[in-house]
Amino acid sequence: MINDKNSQKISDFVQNWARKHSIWVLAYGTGCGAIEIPPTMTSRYDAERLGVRGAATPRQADVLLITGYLTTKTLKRVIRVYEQMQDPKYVIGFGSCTINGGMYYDSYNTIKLLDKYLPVDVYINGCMPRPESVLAGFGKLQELIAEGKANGAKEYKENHKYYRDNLRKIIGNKYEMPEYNW
Amino acid sequence: MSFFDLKGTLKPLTALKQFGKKPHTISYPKESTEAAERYRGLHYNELEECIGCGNCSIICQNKAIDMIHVEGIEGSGGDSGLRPRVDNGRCCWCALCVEVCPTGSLSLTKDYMYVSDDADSFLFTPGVDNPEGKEILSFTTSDGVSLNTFNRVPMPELEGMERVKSFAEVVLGYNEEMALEEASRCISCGLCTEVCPEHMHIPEYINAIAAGKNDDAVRIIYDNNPLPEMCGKVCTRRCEDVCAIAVRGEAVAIRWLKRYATETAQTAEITKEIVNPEIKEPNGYKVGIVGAGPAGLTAGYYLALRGYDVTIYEANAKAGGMTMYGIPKYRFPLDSLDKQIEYIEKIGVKIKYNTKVGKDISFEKIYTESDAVFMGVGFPEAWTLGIDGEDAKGSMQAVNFLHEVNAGEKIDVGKKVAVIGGGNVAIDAARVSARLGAEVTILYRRRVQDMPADWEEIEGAEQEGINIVPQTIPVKILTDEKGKVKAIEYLMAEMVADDKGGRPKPVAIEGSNKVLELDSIMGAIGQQGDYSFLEGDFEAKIKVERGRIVVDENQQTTDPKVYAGGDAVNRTADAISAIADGFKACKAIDAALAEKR
Amino acid sequence: MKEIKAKLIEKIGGSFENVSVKDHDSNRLDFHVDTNVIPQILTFLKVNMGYIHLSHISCVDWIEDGEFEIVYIVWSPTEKLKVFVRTRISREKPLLPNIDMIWRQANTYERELREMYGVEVDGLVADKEFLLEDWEGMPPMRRDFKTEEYAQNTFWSRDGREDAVDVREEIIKRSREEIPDFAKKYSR
Amino acid sequence: MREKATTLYFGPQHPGITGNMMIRLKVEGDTIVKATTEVGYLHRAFEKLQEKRNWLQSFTMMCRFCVPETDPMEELYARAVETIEGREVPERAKYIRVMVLELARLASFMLWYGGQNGSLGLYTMGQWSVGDRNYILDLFEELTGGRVYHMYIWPGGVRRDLPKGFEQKVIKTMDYLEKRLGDYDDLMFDNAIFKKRTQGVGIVDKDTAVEHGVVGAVLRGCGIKSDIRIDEPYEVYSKLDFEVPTSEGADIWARALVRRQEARQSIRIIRQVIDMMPGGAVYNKIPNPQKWKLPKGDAYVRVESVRGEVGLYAVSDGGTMPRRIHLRGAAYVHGITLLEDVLVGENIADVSAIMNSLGTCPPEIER
Repeated sequence: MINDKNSQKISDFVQNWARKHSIWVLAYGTGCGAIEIPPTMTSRYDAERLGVRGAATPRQADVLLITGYLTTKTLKRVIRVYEQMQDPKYVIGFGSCTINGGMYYDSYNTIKLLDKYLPVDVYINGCMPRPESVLAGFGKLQELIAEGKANGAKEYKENHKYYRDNLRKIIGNKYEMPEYNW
Repeated sequence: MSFFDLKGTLKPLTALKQFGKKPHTISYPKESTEAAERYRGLHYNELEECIGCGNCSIICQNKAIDMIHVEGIEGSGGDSGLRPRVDNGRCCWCALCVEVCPTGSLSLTKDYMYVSDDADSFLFTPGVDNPEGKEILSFTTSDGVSLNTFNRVPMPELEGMERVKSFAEVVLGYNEEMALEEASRCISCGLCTEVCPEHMHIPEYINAIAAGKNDDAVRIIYDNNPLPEMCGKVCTRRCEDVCAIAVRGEAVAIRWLKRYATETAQTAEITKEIVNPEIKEPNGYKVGIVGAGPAGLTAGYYLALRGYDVTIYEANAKAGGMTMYGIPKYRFPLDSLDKQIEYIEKIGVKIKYNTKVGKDISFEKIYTESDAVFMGVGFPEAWTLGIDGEDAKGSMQAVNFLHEVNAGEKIDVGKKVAVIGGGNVAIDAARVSARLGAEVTILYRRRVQDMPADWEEIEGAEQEGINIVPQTIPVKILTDEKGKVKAIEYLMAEMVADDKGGRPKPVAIEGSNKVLELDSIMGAIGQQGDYSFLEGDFEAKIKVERGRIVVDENQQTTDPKVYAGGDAVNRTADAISAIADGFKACKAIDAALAEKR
Repeated sequence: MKEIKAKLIEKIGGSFENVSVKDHDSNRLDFHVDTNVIPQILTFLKVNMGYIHLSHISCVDWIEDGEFEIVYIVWSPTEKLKVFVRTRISREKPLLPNIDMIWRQANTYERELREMYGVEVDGLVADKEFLLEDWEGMPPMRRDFKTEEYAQNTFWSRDGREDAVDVREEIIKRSREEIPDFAKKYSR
Repeated sequence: MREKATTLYFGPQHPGITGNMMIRLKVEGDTIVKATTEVGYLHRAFEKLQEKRNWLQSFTMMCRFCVPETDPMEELYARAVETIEGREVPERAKYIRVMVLELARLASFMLWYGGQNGSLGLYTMGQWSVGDRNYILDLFEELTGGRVYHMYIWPGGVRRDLPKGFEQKVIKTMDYLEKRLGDYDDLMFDNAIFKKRTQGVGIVDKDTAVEHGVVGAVLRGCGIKSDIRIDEPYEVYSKLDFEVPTSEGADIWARALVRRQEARQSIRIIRQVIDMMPGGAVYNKIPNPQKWKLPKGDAYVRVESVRGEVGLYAVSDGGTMPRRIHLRGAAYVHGITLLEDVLVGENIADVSAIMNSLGTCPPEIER
């Protein structure tokens, strides 16, 4: 029964349904977008209605919210944080600067394309995105989870070398990155 | 403070009074607040209004806006055919692009939702990708808040009634401060260069003026126009019609800026020093040019720079053609012209004055002596009105009148003058007559707004007290017993729409005859060519159709050795087209002779 | 305000050599001084004149002159006057005296100067790295550091915008205008 | 017996830290013996980028210097440019600017209410004040077109005039907030936990304050009456009637009291400004931005933000682009050396509260 193809689907469906309704976001204010997170989480927009809530540590979190540009210095920490997170995990790119550099397209200290370093599941456009946009982003992520299409983590595992090489190109060899450990 | 603070423990419990109140949560996605009236959301572009000037892409500090070809939009004069596309991975919604849009076609909408799992999907062509955006426009620009300066720096001019006292130049010219201010209005899109027959480098020289580098401006101007001071004063300036700023405001005063730049080089010597053109070693070829008008002078100047031995044959005592003899001196003073001719002669162009081809020298001689011939003969002969009494004393052609006035002859036009026609020549003749002390009336067949003359000229004429009577058709000229003009009889006309979609036609109203008493009458309804110098074989070899010499796109006539340009060739009948013809002919002659080398 | 300024000019002029003064209309007074007297002059201002608040330290790269200009801005809450103390140091071997014993916060400014401009501060005790990490090469705030070039060479940018057309070039192409080279620098 | 010293990395990923920065704490037991800040996680080189943008383009970057309170930065830039160029600002624009600045202060206070309490585990406050802050942001949205990044105050005035009926909306919101501030008092200032956690913690005394160049509420919290709006009045502050509150305790509690008063003063100023606002233009048009040149010169302008004095040093070399834009945020002083000194001897649990109280804002430090 368990090995039956059909039941596999059902279990996936149930799992995804459950995951969809409990999205814990890592409270890591990476960029300036972090300023719209408190309004999203508090009473006006109350993201917790949708099962979105903050988590203090990477181990407990499902979603890594990249709120805007990443400096090279933050990038290293973000990758470490991402690798510490447990499966299933998703990445949301928040704001224009995660898509193509945004305002900082010619800055010497910020990365421009987030998807070169992390598998991004959903992008939210805006500078800054409104809380409604953020909620729409979470909605999109929930949709993808329910459809089983949010496979960023699997992608990262499979293309780990690609992501790590891109990271190395930016941060050089001085900075110690621990081996991927899960 | 005691260990147990009773008040401090109980007071926070007052928070409970919020319990049961209506929450101020917006339960998105079930309900959603509409963005504010001014919200800066995604872009929308009114594709029809946009002229593709690219000012939005220039102001964008994030390089988020590209100009791209959009299906279904073909550019023509005044429209580059390009439309902005926004990279939403770069945009920061500052809306500066909206504030600088000269046409006001670009705006932001209330729509802000753009969520996708595909990072490559954030390129967005406003107007094409969101045609529905028109309904939810929010952050728009109006004339009042735009960053463009829509008002031109006013040109100082002589007072209307002061002007008619003398032939002093009416337009006084910008000073440095005014020129800088006016030049800084330019958004350097370059749309103007396309409609300029000569494709002058307009944004470049305006930017040079704005940067305070007048010398560079002069050099850029002289790159393809050897008579810029003339153009700076009397050009028909089609560039200003398509100016991006002109969509919602007054065009950048391109003509006045050119005038300002050229006037900073006060004499021919200084001009030569500044322009410092590279003159090639003589290459041994000879080029003969018939007519020292704008076309001939341009061809001569650039051929001389390329090392040709150039001789221009001019029938009159002075070079310049119609710009010398057709344009009154209050518009284009003699010293300006002299300065330009002197400069061209300094480059090595030889001008033989008072040498009428066909009379003083035969065309054949020039043809055989030269390796190439350029004809810039123009339209010296006026069209006649074709009504009774036209050959009476006191009836003359405006072109001839202007010619004689400019040549320094004294003409008595009497107290009352009527000019028939609505072109620049008519206005010029009228304004000159006013300066000779006459009371002038212009009779024109169509309405004032149909007059082909520059609106500035018409306005100037009105300021000078010239009476314009539109919708009139002259019937006959009445003479007195001595055979002198006494009056003109004309009919009033009404405008009748043309069935074929052309411009409305004036149709005479029966019985509306009126008589205007006058001392002189001038016809200014057009000119034609005089090709009598083409004798013998040349009559057959050089084809003339409908009064114009036939040329190909290289200005080459049906005789491969002969080139032509100017009024005798093109219909636009303005100096800048003549200059363009001369420049094109120069390049063609150079290319043809280089092949022979 | 005038008397305060006059008094200050007299005091500073009397105590230090090579001081040039520039007065402004507002509540601002500029002194241009030699680099080596910076600590003394700032101490004098703080201790004797009541300019107890160090508002700002900034550096401007005048690459044409081959010099950095260092600006110290101090403020007196009693006299309501901003005093700018300026000095110039060479770009080749930029060396500044340390002033973090006068104001502890100056330490941060000096760290940033060292990192962003490569200005050495004599006797500064602080971590070498401040804002940047593992940075190699030219200090980034120097004007000859080309940030756009660096960003292009170091980071990726997204494909898909290659079909962009320059408006001016499109017009030139259509009208077959020929812009001479010397004019091109004025094109947009 | 001394306990063994341990190094504790506080941040950059830590829910209690204000923004993205790190403090290396050397602790013995629960007590901090040494604190070293490490910043640079948010350094995106604005000042470098602005040197490559023209005078109008770089204006759009200003609001991004400090995210919680964006308008003072725009005000600084506008005023620096106006000082260098000698550009006049219409009277109405000045009033609108003051209104916007005070609204921004108020919004920032609301965020601080949430942050300060959140750092002590009192989360209800954050739900209230951050929720109520949205009403101010709604006003901003209506006025400027953006919730967070307004890009509204620009050289020569403000970008757009007030929308119709905006004044009434502001008054209505102020009425509401005034009522809510009373509720906050019940929840926060009368709260025994808040008092116990803040009194005597994070002391910045007068001497330290002067030595560190401390500004704003932190300085007023130790009894020194200093406020740029009084000391060096800009726009129309000299015509307005408001108080600069001070407090003596020099600890977190004292600073909280100061801010509590200041929020009320902001409401008072906004009411006055709306009463006094004249008519007329709001914007003294700048020339074509492509060719807009400023004369050679420099200017240092200051503005009072919630965190204290923020200064901007702008240098023009006579060209179309700034030679140098250098922002000095209040957090630049508070967030590094002062924080390092104040944290010594404190408890680990109080680090977050002290950071909030000092107004540490990493984007402003790093720019």
